[in-house]
Amino acid sequence: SQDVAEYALRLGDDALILAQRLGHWISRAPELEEDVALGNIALDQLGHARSFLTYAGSAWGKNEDELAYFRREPEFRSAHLFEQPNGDFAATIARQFIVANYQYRLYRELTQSTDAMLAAIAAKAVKEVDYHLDHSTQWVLRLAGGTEESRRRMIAGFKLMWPYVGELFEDDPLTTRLGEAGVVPPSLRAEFDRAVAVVFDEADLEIPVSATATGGGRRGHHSEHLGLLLAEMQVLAREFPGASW
Amino acid sequence: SQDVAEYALRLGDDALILAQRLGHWISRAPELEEDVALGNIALDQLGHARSFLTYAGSAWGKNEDELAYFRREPEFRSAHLFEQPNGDFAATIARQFIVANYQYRLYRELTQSTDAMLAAIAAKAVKEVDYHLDHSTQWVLRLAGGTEESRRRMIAGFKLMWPYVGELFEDDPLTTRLGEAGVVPPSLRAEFDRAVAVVFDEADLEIPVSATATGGGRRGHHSEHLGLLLAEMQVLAREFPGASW
Amino acid sequence: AAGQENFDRIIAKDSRIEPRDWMPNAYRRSLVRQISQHAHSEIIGMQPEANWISRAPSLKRKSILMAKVQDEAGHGLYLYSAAETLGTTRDEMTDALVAGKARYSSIFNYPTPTWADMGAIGWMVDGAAICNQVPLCRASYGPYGRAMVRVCKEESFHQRQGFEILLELANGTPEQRVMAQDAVNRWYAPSLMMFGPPDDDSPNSKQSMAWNIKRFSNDELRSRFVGMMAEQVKVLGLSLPDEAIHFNEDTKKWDHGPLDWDEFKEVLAGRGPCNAQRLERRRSAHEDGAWVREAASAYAAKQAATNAQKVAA
Amino acid sequence: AAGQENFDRIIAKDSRIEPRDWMPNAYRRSLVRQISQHAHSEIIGMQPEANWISRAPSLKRKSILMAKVQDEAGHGLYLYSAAETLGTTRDEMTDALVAGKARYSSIFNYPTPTWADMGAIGWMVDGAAICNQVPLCRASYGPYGRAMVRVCKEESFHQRQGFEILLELANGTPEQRVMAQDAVNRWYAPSLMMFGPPDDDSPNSKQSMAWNIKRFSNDELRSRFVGMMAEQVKVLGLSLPDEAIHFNEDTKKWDHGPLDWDEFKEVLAGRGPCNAQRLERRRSAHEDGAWVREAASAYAAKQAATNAQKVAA
Repeated sequence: SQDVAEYALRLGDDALILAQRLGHWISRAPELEEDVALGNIALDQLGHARSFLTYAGSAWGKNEDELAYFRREPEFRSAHLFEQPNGDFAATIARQFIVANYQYRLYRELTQSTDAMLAAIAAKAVKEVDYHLDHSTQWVLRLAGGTEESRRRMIAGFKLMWPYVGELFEDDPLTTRLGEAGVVPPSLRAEFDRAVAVVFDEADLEIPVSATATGGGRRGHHSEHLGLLLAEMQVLAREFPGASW
Repeated sequence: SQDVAEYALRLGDDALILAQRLGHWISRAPELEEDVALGNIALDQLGHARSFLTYAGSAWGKNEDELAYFRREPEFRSAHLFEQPNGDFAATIARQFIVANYQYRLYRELTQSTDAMLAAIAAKAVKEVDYHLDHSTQWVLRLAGGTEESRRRMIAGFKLMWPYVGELFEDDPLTTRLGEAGVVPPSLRAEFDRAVAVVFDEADLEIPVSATATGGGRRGHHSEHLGLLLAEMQVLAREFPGASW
Repeated sequence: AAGQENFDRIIAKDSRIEPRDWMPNAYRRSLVRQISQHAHSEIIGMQPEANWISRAPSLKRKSILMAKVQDEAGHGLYLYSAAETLGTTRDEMTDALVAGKARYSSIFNYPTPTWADMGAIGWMVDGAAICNQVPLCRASYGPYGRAMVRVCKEESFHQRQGFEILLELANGTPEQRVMAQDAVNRWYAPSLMMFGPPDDDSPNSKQSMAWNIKRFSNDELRSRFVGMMAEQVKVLGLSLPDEAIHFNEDTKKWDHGPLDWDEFKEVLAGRGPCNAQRLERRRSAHEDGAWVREAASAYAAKQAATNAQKVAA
Repeated sequence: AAGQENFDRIIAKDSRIEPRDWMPNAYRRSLVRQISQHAHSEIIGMQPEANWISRAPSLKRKSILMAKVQDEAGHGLYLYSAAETLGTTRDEMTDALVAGKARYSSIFNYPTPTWADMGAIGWMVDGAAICNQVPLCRASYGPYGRAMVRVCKEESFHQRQGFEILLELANGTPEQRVMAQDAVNRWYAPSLMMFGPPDDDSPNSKQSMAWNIKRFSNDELRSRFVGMMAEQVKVLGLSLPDEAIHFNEDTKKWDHGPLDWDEFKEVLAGRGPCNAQRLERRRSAHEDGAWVREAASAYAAKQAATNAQKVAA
């Protein structure tokens, strides 16, 4: 249905934009093992994006590339968190930790979707995100418990990303309409908070006191970062419309 | 003539790409005075670019915007130095110092061009570049003579930019053909070296020992940075071809 | 007491207080708050427009936009200087801003997703700013009033440029027209809210007016602005997203539809779309630049010492 | 002397030297130089391709490219490990690279201005690398040979992907075809020069062959590669920018036109288009990441101490 397609588009855009961000680390990571690890995570996210976008596009007669390369900014449905710039490694880890905690619970619920395709994509994705969760958790512990500098940066990273947490759990008519086919975002919040609290407790971190930013990504209102990201991502495809690669 | 147009295109592209780089500092400079100063320099360079491009375009029936927004990377004629990323403030100052020393002498010679239009554009530009030269010189002295950190960064900045100095003074058939209408780049080198040496001497800096990079900008072979810069610069204009703004 | 009398006399004859004059502490504090808030707004206000410098769709527009954002840095400089005459340093004010303790105009917490926003900000946001600021040219505090004269002159130039951007879009392709209307729709209510809360909910206004800092009430200025917009939007061939706008023959003022003051308060409280981003960007520019400022001071100190030695020798 | 005899015996029967075996210092030094240079090449070689990850023109290509560049990091890891078995640490090797004291394959000092370069690098550069590396799977030093087996398997996969990119472009729009041919033109000579200087100008080759590290001479490998390219380019429907290529019936080898060894030496000496950029990028990634590596060690040390305490308690 149109609703399912629109929902898949949201999940696909989140993953696509994140993959684009993470891809930037490849060849620039703090150690080779992280070039590999962040590359893996980027690849996983890109894979999820392709599955969700292909499914969404099937409702509109569009393929994944038409959706990724030939939509304009207001047609994207990503949440602002995914659009945030990488910052330093700690900021990237903060974003990853939040994303993985969110996506893990989201996809786990989604495996129960009455929509067989969404359930199938989620079932594959949740296994991979389980690793992302572990990866980011380990780094949160390391950075928070490493040196004075790494701890300062880890705290700053979370401060930077926290304003964009709220949007992930916002409800809107679509998810209500979807019922058992989708996941109602607010239903994930309590467990997200609990899981984050466990790690923050071990890392001796506190939830940042920062106001929640107004989101709007699901309605096509994006952070100012998305336009620049799309300019780069789409440049070649748009220069040769209709070409195949 | 075609040769004069091609020559104007080179100068215009250098100035355009530099303006694009410098424009990024506006709202991000280390102090408000520098938001203003770097903004001024960016505006001056953009002004020179517009004059040169308009003149170049007149030979081909194209306006400045057609040249700036609708050429592809290999059609640009900028030298690699202008394309280098801003880096930190010291790297930007290093690039500025080299550029200003080069452009000041270039434009001063060009005021004698047998091509009246080139001479006129250069006459206006040289006065403005005189200020750019003073601005960057003052900062080189301040950063080299300021704190230990600023000195370290100033040295690193010059090390970063120095490989791209050589290309500025390379000759090719075009400048030879132009004769008195243009300026033969190698003729500027001795005075450039002398002027740089005076400041480096006062700042107690040494010419970096770094190999000269192969350039090729004048033949359309660019650094890998240019493609990304153009993707951003041209994105909106290309999204609405034929629109007026 | 002699100071207070002199101050009252100057205010009464609508003349100007200068930095060396005695003034009540509350007047000084109120001015520092207002002027620094205004300066911060200029500085933070650079960001939504700087967002489009690299992508401006023609070289002419790029040049105008660069100059405009650069002017805003200049305005910030005048205004910080004016505030410094009241005994607060720019560093103190900047630290307060960067720490998230100082206010700036909430309007700059909205994003600029399209090029048309450059037009809407110029026409509407700068337009509202001018309505607010023109009367401030006569503010009782001399340095503030004089800074505002310079600021206002440039702002009206900026407003005209914004209008031109919209006019070009409105007369452009259908897509450009949609882009223009969308930007006008998004900036309309926020720009009206720039005049501050309704008069019956604006506690500081009264004292400010008594001191001849503020000259007109929030609602008066807002009404004047709505009238201006309502006329000019016709020239653009666009519309304002408020069907309630009309000239009220009874009050001789322009009325407008209700505004969502809850949203205003949310944004003011830091929960707007871009509050975190704006503050973070200012903070990081300031922190990244610390070593440059330190180098400049260290160098100046060394030069001063050398010069002193030369003089002594 | 027993060590030398044993070593000579192993080499003579073309068997493998393992880390604990005695080996001549010159053999060890030569291997460390070769393996670390190879590892550095994998790491620096990530950059020209990483340049297009963000702009890959389809999601499938983006995914393949990401995986490829990531594989190169993996190859670097295997190879550094192999070199570490010879008693040099990864940190030492990395420091030498970052300080500009270590070599890496000169080919990565050329830029990747277009998407077709992703095809040309895969097809030609990886193709040349495979010709070089397949014989290295039998290198006399065990850990190196085994690392090369893994590397070669992935490289041939990469080569096929590069070929596919070019094939798609060659069969695409006229502009795409031009883009493909241009990339092939630019990478042809540099990829031939990857095999090193001509045999009569390659001082280290002989010893390397005597030690069963190298199995074929530079010119032999180059000729084999040219033949492969000459066949495959027909499938692409493109051409190689060298009219002198032909199969020499006398020598039973492929001949090619003269190469510009002066350019090769210039690039080797650091004066290529991207040497400074590649090194700077590696240096800054390494330096920017120092705090992360320090944090990881500090955390590991703390954890170890805590665990030791637990065990002791």
